[in-house]
Amino acid sequence: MTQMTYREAVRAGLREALQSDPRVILMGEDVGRYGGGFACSKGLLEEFGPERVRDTPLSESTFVGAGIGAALGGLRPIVEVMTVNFSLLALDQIVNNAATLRHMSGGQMSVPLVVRMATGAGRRVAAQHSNSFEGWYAHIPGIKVLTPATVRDARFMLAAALREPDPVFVFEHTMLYPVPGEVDEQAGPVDINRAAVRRAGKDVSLITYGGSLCKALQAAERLAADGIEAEVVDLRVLRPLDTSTVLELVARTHRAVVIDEGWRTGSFAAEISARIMEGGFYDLDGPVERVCSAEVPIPYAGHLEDAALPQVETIANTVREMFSHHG
Amino acid sequence: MADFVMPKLGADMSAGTLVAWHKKPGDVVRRGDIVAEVETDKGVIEVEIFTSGTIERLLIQPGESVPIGTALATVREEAAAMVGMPSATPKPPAPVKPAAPPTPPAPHVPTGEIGRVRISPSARELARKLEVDPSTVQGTGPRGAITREDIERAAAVRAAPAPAAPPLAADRLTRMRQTIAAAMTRSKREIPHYYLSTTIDMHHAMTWLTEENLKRPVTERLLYGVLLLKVVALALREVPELNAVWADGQVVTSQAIHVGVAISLRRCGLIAPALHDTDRQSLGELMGKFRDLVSRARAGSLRSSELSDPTITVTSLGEQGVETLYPIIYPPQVAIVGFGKVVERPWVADGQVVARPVITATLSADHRVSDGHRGGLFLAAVDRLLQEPSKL
Amino acid sequence: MNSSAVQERQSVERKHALTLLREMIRIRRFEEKCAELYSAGKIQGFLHLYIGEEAVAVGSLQALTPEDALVSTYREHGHALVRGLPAGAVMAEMYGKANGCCRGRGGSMHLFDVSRRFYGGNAIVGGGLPLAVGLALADKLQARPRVTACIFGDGAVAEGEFHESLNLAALWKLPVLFVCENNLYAMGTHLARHQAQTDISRKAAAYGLPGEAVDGMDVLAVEAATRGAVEAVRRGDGPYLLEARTYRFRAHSMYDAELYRSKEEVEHWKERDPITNFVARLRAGGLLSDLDLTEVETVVAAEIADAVAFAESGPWEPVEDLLKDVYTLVT
Amino acid sequence: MTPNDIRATVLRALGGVAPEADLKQIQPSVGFREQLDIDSMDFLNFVIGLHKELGVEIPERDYPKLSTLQGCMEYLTPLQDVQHRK
Repeated sequence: MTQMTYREAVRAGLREALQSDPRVILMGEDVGRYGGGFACSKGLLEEFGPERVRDTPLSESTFVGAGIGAALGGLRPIVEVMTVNFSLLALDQIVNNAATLRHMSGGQMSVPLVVRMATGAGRRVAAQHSNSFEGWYAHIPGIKVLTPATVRDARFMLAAALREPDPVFVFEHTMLYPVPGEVDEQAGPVDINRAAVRRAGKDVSLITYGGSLCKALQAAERLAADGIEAEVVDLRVLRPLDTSTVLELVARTHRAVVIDEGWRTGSFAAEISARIMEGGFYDLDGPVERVCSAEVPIPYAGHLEDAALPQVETIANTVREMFSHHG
Repeated sequence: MADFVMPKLGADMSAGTLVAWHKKPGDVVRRGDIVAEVETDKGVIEVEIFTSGTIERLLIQPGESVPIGTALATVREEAAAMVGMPSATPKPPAPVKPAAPPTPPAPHVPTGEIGRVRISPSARELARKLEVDPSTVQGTGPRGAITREDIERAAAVRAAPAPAAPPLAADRLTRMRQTIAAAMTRSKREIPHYYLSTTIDMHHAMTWLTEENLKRPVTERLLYGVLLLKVVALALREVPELNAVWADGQVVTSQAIHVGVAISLRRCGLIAPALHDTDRQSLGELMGKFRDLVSRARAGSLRSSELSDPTITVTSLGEQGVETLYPIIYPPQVAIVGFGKVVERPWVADGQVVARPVITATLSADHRVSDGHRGGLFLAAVDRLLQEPSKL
Repeated sequence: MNSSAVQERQSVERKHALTLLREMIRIRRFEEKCAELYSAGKIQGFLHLYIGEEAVAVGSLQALTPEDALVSTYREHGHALVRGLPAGAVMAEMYGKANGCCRGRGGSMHLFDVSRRFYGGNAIVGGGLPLAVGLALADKLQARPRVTACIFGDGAVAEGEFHESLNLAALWKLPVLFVCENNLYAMGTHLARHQAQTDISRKAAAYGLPGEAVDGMDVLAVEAATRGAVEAVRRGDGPYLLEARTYRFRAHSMYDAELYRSKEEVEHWKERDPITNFVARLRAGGLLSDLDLTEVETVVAAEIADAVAFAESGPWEPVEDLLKDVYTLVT
Repeated sequence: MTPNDIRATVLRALGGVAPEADLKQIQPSVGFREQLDIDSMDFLNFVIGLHKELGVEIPERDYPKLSTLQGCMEYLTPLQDVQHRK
């Protein structure tokens, strides 16, 4: 087992991809000389050269569109959009071209493209750099959406994504990059369609993904002290969503709390709650609870940002509320 | 001969208005010539013709709006064969319900630990309130899940003696019970009842009835109940405000008199179907209809129309041994008449005390609509009419 | 040159000229039949006809080889036909039939034929330009001497993708031929009302690539200009912008009331009809007889009739296949 | 008609006015009113039922004799013999 940070795991994944397949190129804002907005591609330009590690002009729509074209042309491009906030400029290419071309052309072409972006809040960078839109992307048929929360997934999900014939979008939460973790380099590739139980527990299922996993795990620790055994479920993949595993787990705990940094209205947590209600209605001892961000542009000031985002104590209190016997 | 039809000029267009003709009958036209102008939402559009030939007749005048495909003019085609104009293509098949999008796979039926009951939350809450143990209840909901109705039935069964009736009838009964409950609660809440009663000498009526039945075959025999219905109907002609309904805060008197007859069903059910135009029917006709109503009520095959529009109701519990009853008005009606049993009583007639068969008649009426004075006149009329049975 | 060489050159010229003429007439008759079928309700939705701009498609695509790629826009029937998509497959696609080139899922604005490297129409104005840049990037990085041509209208010049794509292609010296079909109208907005600089070819200079304007009503002029441009691009000099100044004789899409232009203007441009002028020129040069013309019209009429029959007889895609090909592998 | 036929006819007529009753449980000597909760209208329909099946005209004064199954048997059997002998 080797010790590395989430950032180093991403970089190792990129290096392995570039080494193992000449068709792979890395394209995006400041991925080359600058070493990547979050330093995930530091050293790759020097190792693989400007042909395969290409800094792009700040033209999100066109370099994502060019990624699509290059994939049609036989390459296996990895396009980095520095943050999900900037990807809004490329949504037309993503929805109307990447996700649509195969079906609309009657199955004539595939778009083997991987797009990586940083997502989430917590870095005191205010509203325009702190959004979480992975739930939007998970709404689009024709693409896949991955949210690696552990260092191991950050290390190995990229390889699995590159094997997909259709577009795959990887969302890396900004707060995770410095987080250390264990990786077994020999463990080899991971799947990208199953959820995983990160902590066992029989009383309630805490269902989350990406940057909120660590908060859910801490909440579970605090609840254990109150005698409540909370299970923590890492979705890992938002599309396709591993609904059968979620239903299996909730059928045993009979209670579910979904933690999602998106805004509550129309959040991805709402979709998970709806699927539990549809598939597990008679297993529930109470309504599915959701812990999401406050419906506000994420503020700059630290105390306000913390108040806006889901926190460990909010998760724990939500669970305690479910177990309190009043009325 | 080919038709020049209103063309489809846009994705969202269903009809067009002819603005002007550019050709007249007898004009020769070539494929692509502008033949007319048509107004659409987007403005006036010059319309070309796709067949070459001569204009025969113009069928539509400027200013007329017609749906797409309507023939605007007839054209005698040029000899040259037209480039094969396709016949109508078959419409795409009515979309079979598309394969369902990959909604979440059929929910995995959890092995679930023993004792885990499939019960809806609202049913579980009701079970708690009615102290019913869900695990003893057989669920009729999806895949055996227990519903509110299952709990209600379990509670009802536990309270009432086990009726021999098959479960389906029980369902109907519960619903009937709910309907009666709702009507009675509303009546007591909304209608300010006043009650009047009077005792009536039935001697003339009963003797006339016995003689009358001797003359009639068994299939046309009368019961005294039908006399009571007829006198109530006739008395309403003298006090019409009792033959009315209360709707939207005001009284609506009814021209026709349809007396509803309360018929009790054996398992604590009750219905009050109407005998239409009671006042205008003969005793024989009334008896035939009344008999038919009762036997169909017993068999449960009453038509819903009959249940819908009595203008007043009569209920008699004589056979159950009741002397005087204080019935509750059936909303939206505004009165109800009750008759007790016929019983021999000492009665003063011409200064002498004699034994006479008597009956107690009561009226419950809506004080928003009528006052005791009018109620009294009504009962007096009933009494008077019963003294001359031959005139009924 | 001796007389036989002259004759030989003339006969080559005649054969080639007839090809250009037949292709233009083929597009013109195909589009006229589409108008008829649209008003009969056979073709649904939006239909953008190419009548008047035939010289651009026919002229510009001669210089491309089968290995080159073509990315088009929604006014694409002319491009698709010249690129080699069978008229039947295109017609059936507009009928929404399963024997259409995209099984009826794309329609008039989204024709694709990957076997002919025709990477489609695109109903998003400017949506195709980044794709063309990407295709060219893949060719460059895999050392394939291919050119990607990208055709778009003057409307696309107002989209960010136009500026971003020209810059990125020039920055990375990518083999892209940008062809702007300037028909003076972005739907209902004249060029002068949506561009401060109306000379589109000069915009190339801002991104460091050559730009040239050409008379889009003259098929020979378009062909000559495109051959030069493609040669430069194939040599590796980087991208090239060609602005073909042309005009559409029909509504933006079937049907609009053309409130934005006068009848006189349309009549003036019809005098420069690319087909009638080319016919006159060939006749003057003794390269075209009446017989040749009737023969072309007959051959084209037969092809169009077959295409309609092919579409009429085509099956509907079974509804059970609705979700097929949303993903390549069914997970 | 044999006594069994008469009995079957009486039970059939009773079933007409009390469709939900379990006729096999009828006790011969207990009044129909108590056992089956039937009222005067039902009884009239019962008498009409017997009239239709057996052609008998039962006067009102004889109603009390028909208030039990046994009573019906005793009342109706002689009438059936008379009709046969006619």
